[in-house]
Amino acid sequence: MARWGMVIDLDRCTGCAACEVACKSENNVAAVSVEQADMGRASSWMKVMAHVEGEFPDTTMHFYPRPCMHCDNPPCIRVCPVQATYIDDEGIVGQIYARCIGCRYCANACPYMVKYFNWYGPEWSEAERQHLNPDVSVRPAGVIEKCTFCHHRLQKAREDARAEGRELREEDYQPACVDVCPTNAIIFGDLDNPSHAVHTLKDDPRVLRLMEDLGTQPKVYYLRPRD
Amino acid sequence: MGGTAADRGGFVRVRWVSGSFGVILVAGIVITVLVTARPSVPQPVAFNHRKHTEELGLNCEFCHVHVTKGAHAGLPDAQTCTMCHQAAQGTSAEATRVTTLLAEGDPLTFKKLFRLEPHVFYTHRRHVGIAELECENCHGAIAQTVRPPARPLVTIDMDFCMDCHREQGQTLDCNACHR
Amino acid sequence: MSPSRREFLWTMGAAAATVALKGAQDVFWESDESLDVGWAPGIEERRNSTCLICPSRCGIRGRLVDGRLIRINGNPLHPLSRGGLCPRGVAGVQLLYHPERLAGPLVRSGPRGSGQWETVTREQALERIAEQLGSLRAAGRPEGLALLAGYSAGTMQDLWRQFLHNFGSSNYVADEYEDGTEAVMAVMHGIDRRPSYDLDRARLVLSFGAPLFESWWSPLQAFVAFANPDAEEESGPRFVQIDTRFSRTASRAHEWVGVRPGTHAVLALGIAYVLIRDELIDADFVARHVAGFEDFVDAQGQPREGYRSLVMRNYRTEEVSAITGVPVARITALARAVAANRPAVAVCGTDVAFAPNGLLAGLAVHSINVLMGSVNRPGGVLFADDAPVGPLTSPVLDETARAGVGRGPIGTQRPVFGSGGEALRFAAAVAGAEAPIEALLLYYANPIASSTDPSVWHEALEKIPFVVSFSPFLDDTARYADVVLPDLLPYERWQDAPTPTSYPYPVWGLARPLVEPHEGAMHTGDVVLDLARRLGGSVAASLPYESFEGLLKERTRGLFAVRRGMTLGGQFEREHHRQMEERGWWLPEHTDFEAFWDELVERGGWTDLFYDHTDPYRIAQTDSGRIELMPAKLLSALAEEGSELRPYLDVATQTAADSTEFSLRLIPYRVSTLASGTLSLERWLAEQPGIFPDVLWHPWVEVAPETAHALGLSDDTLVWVVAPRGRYRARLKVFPGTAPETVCAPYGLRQPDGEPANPLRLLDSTNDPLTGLPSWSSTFVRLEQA
Amino acid sequence: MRQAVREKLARMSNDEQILLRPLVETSRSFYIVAGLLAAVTLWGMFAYYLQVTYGLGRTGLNRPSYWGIYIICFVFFIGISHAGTLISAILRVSKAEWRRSITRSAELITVLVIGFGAIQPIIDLGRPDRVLNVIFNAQLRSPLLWDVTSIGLYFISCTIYLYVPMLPDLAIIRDSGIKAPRLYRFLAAGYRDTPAQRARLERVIGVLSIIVIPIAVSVHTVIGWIFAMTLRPMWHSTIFGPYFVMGAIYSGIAAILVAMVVLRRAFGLQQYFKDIHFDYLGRLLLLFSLLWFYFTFAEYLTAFYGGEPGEMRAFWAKLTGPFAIPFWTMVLGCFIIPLSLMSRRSMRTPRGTLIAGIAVMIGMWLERFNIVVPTSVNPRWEIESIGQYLPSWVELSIMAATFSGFTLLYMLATKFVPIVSIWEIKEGREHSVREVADRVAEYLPESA
Repeated sequence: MARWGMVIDLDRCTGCAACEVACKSENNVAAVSVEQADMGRASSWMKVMAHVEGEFPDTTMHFYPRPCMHCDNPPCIRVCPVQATYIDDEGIVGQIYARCIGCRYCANACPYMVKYFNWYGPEWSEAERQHLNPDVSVRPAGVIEKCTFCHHRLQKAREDARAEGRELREEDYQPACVDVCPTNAIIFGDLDNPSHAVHTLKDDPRVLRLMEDLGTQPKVYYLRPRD
Repeated sequence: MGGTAADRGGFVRVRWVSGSFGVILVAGIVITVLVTARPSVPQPVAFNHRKHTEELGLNCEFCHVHVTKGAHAGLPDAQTCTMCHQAAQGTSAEATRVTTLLAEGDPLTFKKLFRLEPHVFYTHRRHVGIAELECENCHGAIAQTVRPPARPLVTIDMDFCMDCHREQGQTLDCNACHR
Repeated sequence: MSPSRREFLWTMGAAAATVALKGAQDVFWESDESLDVGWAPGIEERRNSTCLICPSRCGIRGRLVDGRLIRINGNPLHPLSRGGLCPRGVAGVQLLYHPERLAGPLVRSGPRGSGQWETVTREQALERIAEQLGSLRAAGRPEGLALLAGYSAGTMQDLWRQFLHNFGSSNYVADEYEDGTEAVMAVMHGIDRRPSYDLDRARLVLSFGAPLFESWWSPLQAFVAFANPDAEEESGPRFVQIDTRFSRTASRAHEWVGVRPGTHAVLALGIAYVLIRDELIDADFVARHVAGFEDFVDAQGQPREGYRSLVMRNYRTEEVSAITGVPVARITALARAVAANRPAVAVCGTDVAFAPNGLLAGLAVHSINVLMGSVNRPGGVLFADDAPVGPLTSPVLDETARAGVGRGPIGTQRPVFGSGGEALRFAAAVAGAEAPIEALLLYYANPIASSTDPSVWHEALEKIPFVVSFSPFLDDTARYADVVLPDLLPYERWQDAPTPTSYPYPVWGLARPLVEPHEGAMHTGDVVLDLARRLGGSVAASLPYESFEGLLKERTRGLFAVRRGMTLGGQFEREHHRQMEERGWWLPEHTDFEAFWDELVERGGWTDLFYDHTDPYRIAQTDSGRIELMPAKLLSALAEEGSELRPYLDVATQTAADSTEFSLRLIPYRVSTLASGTLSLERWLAEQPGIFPDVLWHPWVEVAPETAHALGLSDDTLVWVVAPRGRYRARLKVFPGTAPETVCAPYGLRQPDGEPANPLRLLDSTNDPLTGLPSWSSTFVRLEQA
Repeated sequence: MRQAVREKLARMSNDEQILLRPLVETSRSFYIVAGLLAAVTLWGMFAYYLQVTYGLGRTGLNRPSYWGIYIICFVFFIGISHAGTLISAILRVSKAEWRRSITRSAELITVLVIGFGAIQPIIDLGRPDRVLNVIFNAQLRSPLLWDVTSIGLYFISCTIYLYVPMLPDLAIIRDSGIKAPRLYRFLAAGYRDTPAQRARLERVIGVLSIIVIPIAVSVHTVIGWIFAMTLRPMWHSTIFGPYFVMGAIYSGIAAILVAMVVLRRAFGLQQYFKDIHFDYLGRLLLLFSLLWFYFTFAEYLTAFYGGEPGEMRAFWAKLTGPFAIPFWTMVLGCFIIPLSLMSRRSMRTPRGTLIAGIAVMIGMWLERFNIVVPTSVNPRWEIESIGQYLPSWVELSIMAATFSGFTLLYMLATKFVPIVSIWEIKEGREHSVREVADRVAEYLPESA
């Protein structure tokens, strides 16, 4: 059984945010209005966070692209009263929108703040609906949503592999953010498969996991900047 | 509240209680039916499945062209019908009507009969194209119908899917169908 | 059992509850079905094309489901972008399916700018334009037609030029992204072309304020070099960013050198000083290809100081340190790094040239490349070729056209070098009634929003009786048009998309329709061809093409015939082709043109990854045949103008605040997500225009913590940015990376209500007299709480 | 009041006359107040209608402050609910005779307030239409589900615990025939106050009062655990269970005191709510103010001493940051005011306890606020930006409606049941004086 994970090289990330937009495009994440954004209600399953240190002219800034960590021990799934969020056999933490009651307990339980709530229904104009991805649902108002490692792509890739009668290859299943990254800062694959790049990278001495001390065992690894 | 004690007291009118329970029950059924019932699906022409499949020997893919490669099987368009129905086929009034409609340039938009909830992601490609399931597994004897059914012949709900998945040893992962 | 009152009430209640519940299902939580996801039947395909959103022209691969464009991804075959893409490219789907897109051509029905329009057919719009243009020619005044064109390199530009030329007008006015390097090359190398930078093979990239990772010519080119996907172990070039602002590029470069505004060139010469002093320059290259390094005697027999003497005398590290604020040790270390990491390439950014004396500053920066011999060598500055597409039909001029062209372009005052600031000069000339322009066509230009001086444009538009916009959106300038004939959006139209000159190899990307074109819009290329047919005469004769697609295909024959290059291919194919070409081979893959064309369309373009480093004409085409460090043309031009300016002396472009009222230096910069600076259309981008600071939708300005503290302003306050020329509103963001006493202001943003929030409008009107480019870093502002 | 009723009432005992009068006699000011409260409640219902129609976006909630007023009110109301049952049960078990006149009003508070508390999380749901998923797809690891279970149990047992001791009074009303004979015939459920029935009743009450205590403790423990089970700074704390229970009882006592003062005034019950009651309850309040301080101090000291950066962000936000005003108001309301007032005997009067009670209620509401909001807006990861939370008018309206709805129902309840237990008073007069004398005699050493 695969165990999907991600390695993000902070030395390579230039903070261009292509991953953010690619994620929104892939997963039908609607932009909210100005007023809503001002209230802090914008959603971005993948979010590039900036970490600034020091004052001019000795400032440093690093960008942390932050998807769902897909923890092996996710605090969010334990608290969900209706099993709307769960971890599957391959380590992907899923969110079942059709079951979610919108209590936002998981959002509070997640120390990484990767759960987003649909305060209103998504605002897509008639024209914009044309570009919605038919593989991913459009979440209604009142439910939590989050990064799924583009799980639908895994489904498709597996389907293709099966149709062609072959094994799933590393490059078959890559989330949208990984696909688009112009500097290849995000690497994705099966952590348990020695032929996948992430398998070796996760043991790199530069590796850092966010809030590892909480015992959540995130499957998103960061490679610390070298300097 | 205190029902048994009250009965023991023998002063509560049975009619009162049973009457209101009856009303609640009826209302409940009405609500359930109204909320869950699906409207009947009208089709542009009275398509006879049996004639096309059994008698003419057309296979399903002939009209449902995407059945092995698309998410949805696809419904025939006017072009498909025109292949044969440009001239009237047979003597039935409906066949004549089809020819007339086609001549008038009616697009003959057939409507989906089997609809899944919008949060269910099903693909024919996976089930028919790859796993090679039979159509009647899910659609019942649709190929034998002589007129368009107003409602699905098989109720496809989550239990229906799950039973088969369990039997076939397929994934039971929520993400496989909901996303 | 007859129904009691109670039972009746119960029934009524149940009925009401049912209705409410049904209502709730329909209204309260919109059912997903209404959003039309999971539609039938979902047949997918992927098609390659090219992104037309910014000059970078990256390769894209569209994912189409039932003819809808669902996703835009990178095309891995494209040699420049290699499957990567920037957020703007990805957000293209929102551009295509934008709700504000015009549904069809519009003709003004009320007074100008009143917003009253009449919807017309394409035929009517074309008729109207043809009629107006025809009357110009009939009156013998074809030069009364002008075109203001945004970045449109490739066949569209050629087509417009040919159209105007044959019509009889020389008024092709460019309103594009500029960085002033064109003039630098023209002066030093005698080559009138923007330089290319071979970032992939450089070992050190010394960027002087060039926003490589943000809004440069091609951020993807820089990303690819930064990530260095070809090398297995070896890391990519070392990026050193010399910048006044702690930009995103600065933050991610391997090293950031913060300099005082306007002192980039001084630092460059300080580095040159160390290189010369420590004998680290490429003496061989300098001896063979460079003139003006040593003292010399000019044509008039006057002894002149050479570059070496000027630098050695004036740019000792201590002095440079005092001017730039960079410690002496750092300057020395930088110079040593340049020498140690050869090939090193210095990239000149807009901050350098967009200043008073910008050209001289640009020369100083580029002189590092010359000293290090990083010219026409792998990893250095190159002069690339254009893709060898076939020419347009040779023009035939009739009498009217010849007369019109003979009267030349309007606008009297042209800069000595380059063509910077052309659009604004044009507007000023029109506004000043020096030149009667009867008809103006706007092609991907929106000067009302993007210009540094919209008021001049307002005046100019007042004076022009007939204005046509081809914008697909009713943008700020299109509002003042008489006719709007919307162009097709990218992904709907055919267009060739050559990569910008910053990329060293010609890549002729092809954008092709991915989706069905919108019926209300029309490809402007087809409009031009149609207009030519309607106008008849020499105009029609010179553009005998059926459609723009046909025209493109016709020109592609040039690529087929040239016996070089390849259609886009994977990494292995690219390398194979390059090595074969290096050895003088060409692999004929297609016997007939149709097959070549089909493959070109399928793969998304053509490229030739071979660069001839032995060609001496790629080093210098000056009269002396050498790279001129003390350019003769420049010296004579300065002498002619009686200017006091001297190269390598007057390079500091910093001016001091002349009043206490306006004491903060304004540093405008271009936001990467909105690099066109004119439109903020896609909601995904408008929501998050910058990554840092984390501001959604609103324009902002950045100041240092101590500056904010001194002003008594806190983070997120709404402020007015006030300059003598005007003011605009923005959010204040306190950012520790900002230099004290400066205000970094992104441009290209809009207020949430759509009003442009453009710091460029505040710029004082100083500009470089030699290049005509406006000055950026000489404006001072103050902040007021709004 | 109709003549017939008046005559019937006149035939009854003194206690019954006083205590049953409110059932049949309603003053004009009652109508005015009830009307106002009903208006506020309707307004809140309208606000909720808007929220349901358009989504939770109508609230001031956002990311990262996912929880706000509703959850604060939830914790607060469930806390108040400890007023009743727990106190009356403890007093009953410990045979505190002075309890007799206050148990009914306290238990009534409990039952009503649990209802209003329990709907808060449902109001807070993004998809209230799916609330039954909590049952259909129950996930027993979730503290929210523990909560559903324990609140459900608590509500049922409290309702029984309210109803069963009410039976003799209901029978009295039924027998007097002063009001809605059919209703009281139904409610009294055939209770005839025979010695056998009385004995069985007393036994049931005795058992119930013991059962109710652990359930009540569990309810608020579990509510504390909702927060404590997450990894959020200042929530992830083992003290939360007992701290919440203690706080709940504290606010409960305050609520009873306020209710008693109001009832005493409104229905002229000076004979039943005597100074001694206020004195005793005041002492209890004093005790709990000290306990509150101890728990709060322990909680904050632990957080401060650990000095974990994530915790400190929330910690300083409360003590000196943007939440300093609610924090120090809370300290004032929960500690300084009740301590300084209740430590003096002269202030343990109806007026003094009213002031202290109101202060404690406000303080305890703010305590819930200080638990929910500052942690919400201060994410653990320091590069995440700090959030803001400003409740919208919809939330405030719904909160106002909850308070007014509760008060309204409480007022209405006084029109249907005697607010002081008639039979217990009667029993006190008839048996207890003797019984207590006997019992006290038992404690004492035999006189030589």
